[in-house]
Parts: sequence; structure tokens; C-alpha cells
Amino acid sequence: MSILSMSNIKKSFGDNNVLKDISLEVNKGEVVSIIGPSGGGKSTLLRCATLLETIDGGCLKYNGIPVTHTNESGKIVYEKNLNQFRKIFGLVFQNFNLFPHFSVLKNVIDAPVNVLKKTKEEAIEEALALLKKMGLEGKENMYPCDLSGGMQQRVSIVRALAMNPDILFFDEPTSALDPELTGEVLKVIKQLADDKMTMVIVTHEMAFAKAVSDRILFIDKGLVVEEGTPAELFDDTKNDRTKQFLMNYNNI
Amino acid sequence: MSILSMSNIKKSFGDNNVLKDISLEVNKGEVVSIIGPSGGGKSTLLRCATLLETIDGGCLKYNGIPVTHTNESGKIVYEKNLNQFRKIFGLVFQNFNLFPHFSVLKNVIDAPVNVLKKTKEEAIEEALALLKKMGLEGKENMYPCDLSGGMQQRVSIVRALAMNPDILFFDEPTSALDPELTGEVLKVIKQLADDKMTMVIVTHEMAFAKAVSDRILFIDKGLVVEEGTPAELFDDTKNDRTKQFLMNYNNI
Amino acid sequence: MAPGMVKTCAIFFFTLLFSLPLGLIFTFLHTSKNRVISGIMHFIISVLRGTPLMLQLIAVNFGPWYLFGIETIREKLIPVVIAFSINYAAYFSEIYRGGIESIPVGQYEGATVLGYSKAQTFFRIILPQVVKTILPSVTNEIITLVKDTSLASTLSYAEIFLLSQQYSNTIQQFTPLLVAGVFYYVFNLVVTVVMSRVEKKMSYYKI
Amino acid sequence: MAPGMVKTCAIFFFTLLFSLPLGLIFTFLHTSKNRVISGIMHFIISVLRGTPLMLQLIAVNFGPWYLFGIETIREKLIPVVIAFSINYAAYFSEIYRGGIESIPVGQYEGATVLGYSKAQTFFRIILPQVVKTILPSVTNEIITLVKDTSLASTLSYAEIFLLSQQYSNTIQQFTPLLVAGVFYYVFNLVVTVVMSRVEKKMSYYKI
Amino acid sequence: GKKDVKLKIINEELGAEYYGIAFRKGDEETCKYIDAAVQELVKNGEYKKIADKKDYKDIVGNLMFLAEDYKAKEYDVDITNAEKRTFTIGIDPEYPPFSYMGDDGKYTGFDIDVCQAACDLLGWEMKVFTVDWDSKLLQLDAKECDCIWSGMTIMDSMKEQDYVISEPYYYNTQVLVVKEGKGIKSSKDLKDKVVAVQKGTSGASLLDDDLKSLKKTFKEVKTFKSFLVCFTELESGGVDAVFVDYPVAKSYVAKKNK
Ligand SMILES: Nc1ncnc2c1ncn2[C@@H]1O[C@H](COP(=O)(O)OP(=O)(O)OP(=O)(O)O)[C@@H](O)[C@H]1O
Ligand SMILES: Nc1ncnc2c1ncn2[C@@H]1O[C@H](COP(=O)(O)OP(=O)(O)OP(=O)(O)O)[C@@H](O)[C@H]1O
Ligand SMILES: [Mg+2]
Ligand SMILES: [Mg+2]
Repeated sequence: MSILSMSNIKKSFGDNNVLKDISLEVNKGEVVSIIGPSGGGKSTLLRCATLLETIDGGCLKYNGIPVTHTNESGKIVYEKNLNQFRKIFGLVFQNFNLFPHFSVLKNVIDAPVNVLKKTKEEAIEEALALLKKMGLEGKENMYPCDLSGGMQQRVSIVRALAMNPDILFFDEPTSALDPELTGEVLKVIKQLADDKMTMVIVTHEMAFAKAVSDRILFIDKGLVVEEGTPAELFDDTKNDRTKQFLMNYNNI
Repeated sequence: MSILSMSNIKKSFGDNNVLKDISLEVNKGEVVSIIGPSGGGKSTLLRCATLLETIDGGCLKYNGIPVTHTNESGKIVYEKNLNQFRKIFGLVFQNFNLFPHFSVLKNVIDAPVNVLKKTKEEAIEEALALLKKMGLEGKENMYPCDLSGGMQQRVSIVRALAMNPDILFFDEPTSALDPELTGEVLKVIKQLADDKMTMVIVTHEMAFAKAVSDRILFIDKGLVVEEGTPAELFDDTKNDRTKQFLMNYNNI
Repeated sequence: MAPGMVKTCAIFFFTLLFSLPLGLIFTFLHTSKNRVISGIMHFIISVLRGTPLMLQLIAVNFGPWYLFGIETIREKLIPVVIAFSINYAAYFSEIYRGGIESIPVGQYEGATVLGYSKAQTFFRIILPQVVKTILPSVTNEIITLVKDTSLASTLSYAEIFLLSQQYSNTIQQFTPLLVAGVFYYVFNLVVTVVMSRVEKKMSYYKI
Repeated sequence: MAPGMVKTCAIFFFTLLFSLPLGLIFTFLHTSKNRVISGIMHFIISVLRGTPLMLQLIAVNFGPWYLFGIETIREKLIPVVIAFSINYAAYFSEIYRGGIESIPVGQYEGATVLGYSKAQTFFRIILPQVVKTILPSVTNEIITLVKDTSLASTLSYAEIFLLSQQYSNTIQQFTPLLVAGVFYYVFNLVVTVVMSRVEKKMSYYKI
Repeated sequence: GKKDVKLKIINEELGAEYYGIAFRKGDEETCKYIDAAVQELVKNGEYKKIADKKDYKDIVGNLMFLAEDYKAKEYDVDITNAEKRTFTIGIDPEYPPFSYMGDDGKYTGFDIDVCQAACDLLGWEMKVFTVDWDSKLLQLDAKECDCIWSGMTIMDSMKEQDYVISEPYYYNTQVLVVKEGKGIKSSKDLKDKVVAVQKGTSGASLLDDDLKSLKKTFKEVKTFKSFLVCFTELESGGVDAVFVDYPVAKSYVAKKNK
């Protein structure tokens, strides 16, 4: 059974049909990358999946349980208790969205303690283990503003992992970083992939997407233009739009 | 005779010796790229060359004319009339620094008219030609805020070119841009290189530096660690620090 | 003139005590989704900010009598503090609103995705950051408050300005007014120093 | 009460006329490299901002007499406008300073590299941007000014507040004060509308 | 220069008037008790003791010549058996010698002393309340105080509005204070000159009423919140004359010309 199942998702902002008809299944342990030109709808898709936007059509399921259903008049109705689903996934934002007034440790343990109602000791123990794993040992008492962008992003990954999600979403996790800091974050995500973490990653780092993904979706104008394994998509590109897009990246 | 000659430049901020001893000659028509890790002193070098920072030691010359000389007590003294040198070079900033309250056209012609005392007609004529060449036809009356980052950076290149400089400096001209917009700016710089414009480019785009430069300097900790043609530097790297740095870029 | 100083300080402290939380309530009402409530609050705030405090003092003092025949209160500290608190709450509420709006939406989204409830998000994540961002504006208002206490003289509340005016009649010289001026200046210096201490205390993080 | 309204408007317009440019001069002196000048200006501004305007009105009115035996001016509009202009210039100068400091250093550097002189940089590049950024703060001060005109009653300058207070004591009713309140409110509405027009006019670009 | 300024009083007995105590509309009861208590003070000599205090006598001279009238009156209240209460006296604290702020910062004055003595007789607790002279009757209405007793001129308008007024206890005139050496000898010389009055005083209302025709000859009448501002304006040349109660004029001019 797939962890995430999005079928025929539609989403408009006013007259702007941002997602026209997108379906996506993610199974346990899979890493799916989403690539595509700016404005294509990648972030919107992720925001719909993470319940930050409401969909206008289609169906969204987590672990087989529907989050939405369509009522008699064709309108999408969301479940009452959405927090049960929020426990299933985690989201890593492009610009981290760490809580600046909390120390690194507090950023990581605050939600486990206040949302999952873990004991503080337990939360701290888990947090320290995760921070260590992500190369952030000894940074517990620093504040986000004192960390480099790469470290901040790793903290935000730890924050998401501390909630013990079944699936992790990334929206361009490195695009707000200095080029040289990009590497450290990508390395951490690679490590998660090696640990068989289920992930959906929106990225502009083609080389990285190629290296880490089981499957890649190319999205443009609210539709999945092309989908396949990295080998299929990069080395045997079928669609002209995809070809053009990939060329832009390769010729610099 | 070299257009820019920097010899044994030293620059400190307080106790921080940012430039320890850097020499750089740039001849007419040459394209020199400067690469290196963050904090290495690349921007500082460019700012010293463009008279935005004062050097603490060494000598700076434009077209063979010294901008600085060392007085009896060993202190660096700058020439009185620095604006004569400012006519020789142009600088393209990382974050463009366009004047937001001026239209594109006014951004380009304001300095020629008010600094070089050109007539408005002449300045407009030249500006339109340059804008056209840089693919900005029809954008004259727009304001910077209405342009994409890539277009803004191209306008700022046009603004610099309109002063008819002998040499153009770029400080990471694409690092404030979305990945997909990077290409258009790099294309424009390439075009300038093809036109034999003399340029010094600080960049993190290794592929680009390789493709466009006659010579590349790798700067770290205020010193030139390695210098050579792209082929020498990339394919026959001698220094360990350089190797390590280039690896970081290649392994993503 | 010492009793005048004490009475000035009384206005100052009670006004802060009541207007700071009242401002938050104003903000909630003003940003309420109910159009009627937010509209009314908007109007009230604009009147409070758009008319002189001197007038509001007179209105609070005599209003109940004129409108309902209710006896006015002899202890003038009460109408003074009521008028000041309502007036300053309007200013604080606008500062709060600006502060809340300045918090990037990402902070809300970050909290939502982690499963925080709305109340948790506001009180754990947003409010502490708002407090930091609005401190300079709050300091400005507090300095204005120190000076505005002199308006209480309108209701013959014997704060330092009125007392020094009365005393200058006794000794037929303006020196007491000068003393009052120094008092206000020093009071404001103290406010500035205290608030910059508080700001420094909050500067352990940057936004 | 119409003559009162006219006199209130007179304070308003003359104060703006003089304080806006005077504020710029204050800013220049305050940010001067000469430590003595900037220190003195800093103190003057802090006194002007730290003491009640009511006191400053009395000081401007009687100061020349007490200090130098110079006869006071009979047309009270003059001391009123002098006191208001100096006081508001202090506020405006702080707004200007904040505005100038908010312009990114890149704007100066961009202009320097292009060969602009210091004066050209300030008047062609910096000031126009400052004007845009400070507009909201200036609007706030102007609204405060509208209300502060009521303080001119201290010097028996017959503006609307004084007149309406006298009239309401004569007829023993509140109505004239209410009328004054409406006047201030409407005046401020007009200010707000005009200033938001100006802001809109400047919104052809974003910073 | 500042030091050379000498002031003088022109007493043309403009607007002869009486001082009295104002009580709220319908509050005859309180008025009777106070009147009766004052009568008792006059009888037992307490009143004279207060009137003879140096601070007061120096300023206004004889405070007694209307007091004798009290002796003749009959009041149907028993002051030895008054119900306990607090009695709040409304004063203008800028009106020496009737009510003002003493050097110790406490409110004092002839009126306050008499009120205290009366309250002692009645067994009432006295409280002092400072009113804004401009809106004193409003404040009385609104029960902020129980009387206005502060060198207050009895005006016809007060009686018309049904305020309860005590026996008059002091005879007073309005006078003009001018600078010496300016050639002003009488009110006629004030043609086209600027005159200052204090807000809410009987002088101010007289000019709008009985002395309307005199006011018309002035260039302007300016109202200020306090006497000090009026007099300072006069000294510093802001106005040509101050129209003011005689005791105030006398006390100020005496101090100034010392
Ligand atoms: N909250 C919103 N309101 C209105 N329009 C929106 C909103 N969010 C996104 N859009 C629009 O939806 C479209 C798709 O945006 P989206 O951010 O999903 O693209 P993207 O593929 O993530 O692009 P990028 O690579 O630049 O992040 C764009 O046209 C954008 O303007
Ligand atoms: N104005 C300044 N005052 C003090 N220190 C400065 C200043 N400008 C730069 N530095 C310091 O000088 C060093 C070199 O900075 P510089 O910006 O030249 O590096 P860079 O090579 O351009 O790095 P990057 O790739 O991040 O732009 C850094 O340690 C920096 O902190
Ligand atoms: Mg996106
Ligand atoms: Mg740099």
C-alpha cells in the first residue's frame, strides 16, 4: 500500500489553473523527485500534499486513509481531524522556517513535546541522536541566526525527522543556500535515502535528482509531462519540453 | 600595457587580514575569472580594484597610471581625482544595485548624462542600442521591480557598459538569481567575451568560468593559491586545496 | 512637587498596565473574521487615534454625566487612567497588528505542518517574535505617554505639570515648570535605558 | 467656530511648511562628522522629543522675555508656529535619519562606481528613495500634528479647541467639544486620504 | 529690561460684586448648614482670627466688613447636630489669598481655613478638590465637589440657573493692571489695546456682559488659563492690561514692585 496517494489533483488560484490533473503514488522507501520550470506547480503540489493548500478536485490519501472526499455537489470536503495526517508526513521548506526564538534543541523538541506529548527527556534523547547523525553535534544551544544556511537546513530536517514521519517532503531544500553549502544538505538527504526514508523532493539540482531518486516527475503548466527512472528521463528523454528544460541546465 | 595592474595588494579589516598579498594583471581583451571558497577575499579584491575599499599596501594602476602611491612613512595615498579612474572601469554587482526609482532607460542614461555630460539624445541612442543587444528591447520604460532577476542583472550590465568602460568587473553576477534565470545572464557575459570585452569575473559557476575565461585565479585566505588557464586549473589541478574545492562542486 | 511626580508615575504605570493587554484585545477584535466586529473596532480605533487625547479626557470625565446623569468620579486618577488606557490601547493595537503581520507566513506554515494548534502557534511561535519586533515602536509610545501625562492637568488631576503650574503661581515664577521639564526628560531617559536593556535581552536571536 | 478652524489650519500649514525642511537641516547637523555639532544636535533633539510640547510652547512664548528681556509677540500664531516647527522638526529629523539609513549601502556604491559626486548621489539617488520609504511615518506625524494643534490653547491662541471649550462652558453643553472632535477626525481623514494618494503616486516602483 | 518693569493698579470699581459660595441646584440643606456654621464662627470670633492672619490681611486688608451681616440672619438648622459626612470644597488653587498652594505644597487660603473651621463645628470631614475654573459649575453639577468656595464672584447667571448661593462674604471690584510709564491712566486709555483675562473668571464674563461697550473699545481680549500667564504677558509686552479681581492684582503687584 502506498504511503501517499494523490489522484487527479486539481488546484486553481482564481483563474489560474495551477494544477490541472496530477496523480502521484509514493510507496514505502521510495524517493521521488519532482523537477520542472519555475511556476510549473511543483510547490503547489507539495503544499496540497502537506495540507497547506486545499485541493479543488481529486483525492488525497495517506496510508490508504482518504484525507478528502467529494460530496454530492462535487465539492471537496476535508476530514475534521487533520492533525492525525500531519503526524504521517514532514515538510522541509526552501527557507527552513526554523523558529528563530528557539535554540536548535528547542526547535527540534518543541513539537514532539507539545504536539506528540512526549516527555521532555525522551524528546531530548531522540533529538540529540538525530542531531549527531546529521553532523550537528554540539550545536544544540545555538540559535538559528548563528548557524550557516546549510546547518539551518539540516536542523530543519532534524526537526521534521523528530516527529517520526512516514514520509518526508522537500521543497527545493538547497535553493536558498550558498553554492558551497548546498553539498552538505544534499549529502544528508542522500544519507536519508540510503536509510530507506520515503521522500518526495522538489529540486533544481539535476545531478542530485539523478543520483538519489527512484523515480522523477517532470511537471510543467500543472501537468506531469514526463515520468520515469532517472535513466529514462535524463538519458532517453522523450518529450520536447523536457529536452529543452534539461538543456538549459546542461549548457552552463 | 595592462589595463588593470594590482601588485602586492594588502587589505585588513581590523585584525582580519583579508588580502595578504595579491597581484593581478589584466590585459586588453582578456577575461579573468576568480574562484574560491566563501570568505576567501574575492569580493574584497574586486572592491579594492573598483575603489570601494582603500588598500593598505601594494599598488593599484589603471592603464599604467598609478591610482595609489606609498608615501615616505609607508602609508598608501590615493590620487585626488578618483573619478578619472572610475571612468575606466565598470562594476556589476551581485544584487544589481539598480536605482529602483528610475526606469530602465533612466538607470542607463542617468550617469552618462550627469557624470559624462553627454547630451540626453546621444545617451538615449546608445542606451537603446545596448538594451537591444542585451535582449531588453521594449523594456525601457519598465521599473526594476517589474523585471525578473535575470533582466535586472542584464540592465545593470547595460548600465555599466553605457559608461563605455575599458574593463568590466563582475561580482558573482548570477548568485542572486533563480537557477533557471542564471543562463540568460551568463549568455550575455559570454557574448561580451566574444566581443573582446576586458573582464574580471568572480563566480561560483565553474562550468561557466571554464568556458569563458582566458585565465582563472583560485583565491583562498587572501592569497592566490593557484592560477592558470581553465585547462591547467581544472584538468591538471596542482594544489590540494584547489582539488578539494573543485570536488565539492563536482560531486553534486 | 514630589506628590506631583508620584501622581504622574501613577498615571504612567496604570496606563501601561491596562493598555498593553487591552491593545491585544483590540487587535483580536480588529482582525476578527466577523466583518461587523472588525468594522466597529476599526472605527473606534480610528476615532481614538484621530482626535486629541485632551478631548477624550473630557469625554471620559463628563460623558457619563452628560449622557446618563451618572455622577463623575472624584478621584480623577480613575477617568484619567481610563481615557489614557483606551487611547493607548488603540495605538498599541496597531503596533501589535503590524508586528503580527510582519511575521513571515512561513512561521505559521512551519508550525501547522508540525501539528501545532492555532492557540499553540500564536502563543508559542508568533507572539514571542512579535514582542521582539515591536519593542522599538512600543518604546516610542511609552515616551509619548510620559509626556502625555501632562494632559491630565485638563481634569485638574494634580500631576507634576499642574502642580508646577500652580506652584509657579504661588512663587510667581516659572522655575517649577522648568523642574517639571527636567523631570519629564529624566523620566524619558530612564524609559529609554530600561527599554534598550529589554531589547538587548531579546537580542539573543535575530529574525 | 469657523474662525477657530481657520486658525487651527494656519498652525497646521505653517508648521509643516517650516518643520519639514528644518528637519532635514537637523538631520545634517545630527549626522555631521563633527562630534561637537552632532552631540549638541543629539541633545537638542532628545530634549525636544523628551519634554511635553505644552512646556515648549510656554518656553518659546516667555523664554525671550525671561532670558533677554525681549518683549513677547502679540500675534500668538508666531510663537505657536515656532514652537511647533522646532518640535516637529526634531521628529521629522529622526524619520529622515532612519530613512537615509534604510537605503542599502549598495545604492551609494552603485552611484559611486558610476562616478556620481556626493551631492549628486544624495539628491538624485538617495533622497527620492528616502521620501518614499518615510511617507508612512511622516503621515503618522502629520496626524499627530493635527491633534497637537489643540495645545495652542495654552497660549490663548483661539484655535478650535479653545473656542469650543469656551463656548461649551457658556452654553453649559458638550456639543461644541463634540463638533471640535468631529473636526479633528475629519481633518485627519482628509490627511490620510491625501497621503495615501501621495503614497500611491510613489508606488510606481518598489524598493 | 525685565527688572525695570513696574506695575500699577487702576481701580475704577468696575463691576462691583460679591463673593459667595455656590452649592448644587436644590442643595439648600448644605447651604444652610454652612451659612449657619459661618455665622457661628463670626459670632465666636474664630472668623476674625482667620481674617487677621498676616498672609491674608497683607493682601486684601479688611476681610470682615461683610461678615457682620451674618450675625443678623436666622437659620433653622442645628449645627451641633449635623449628620456626619464628608464635605468636598471645590477650589481654584491659583487664587491667593482665598485659595492657593502654600510654600509647603499644601492648599491653603482664607476660604479653606474658614471651610475647615465650619466643618469642625459641624463634625464634617473636609476634603479639598481643585476644579478647572473654566468648568467649575459643570464639575459641581457632576458632584465632583459639594461647593465652589474659592473667591467666587456671585453672578446673576448662577442664580438664574438655580445654583444655591450662600450669603455674600466679601466685596470686590475688578481692576485693571497696567505697566507704569505707558501713559495709561484709566480704562479710556485702553482704546485699541490688548487686554488679558483669566479663563472663566467674573472679569471675563463681565466683559461679555455689563462691560460690553468698554470691551468694544479694546483691540482684543485674550483669555489665559492662569493669572501668572496673564501677568507675565503684561510684563513681557504681550498685552497692555490685565483685567482682574482686586485681591489678585494687589497681591501680585505688591510682590512685583518690591
Ligand atoms: N497563494 C497563491 N496565490 C495565487 N497564485 C499562486 C499562489 N501560489 C502559487 N501561485 C501561482 O501558481 C503557479 C505555480 O506556482 P508554484 O509555486 O507551484 O510553482 P513552482 O513550480 O514551485 O515554481 P518555482 O520553481 O519558482 O518554485 C504560479 O503561477 C504562481 O504564481
Ligand atoms: N566591510 C567589512 N568589514 C569587516 N570585514 C569584512 C568586510 N568585508 C568583508 N569582510 C571580511 O573579509 C573576509 C573576506 O570577505 P569577502 O566578501 O571578500 O569574501 P568572498 O571571497 O567574496 O566570499 P563570498 O564567496 O562569500 O562572497 C570575510 O572574512 C569577511 O567577513
Ligand atoms: Mg516552488
Ligand atoms: Mg563575495
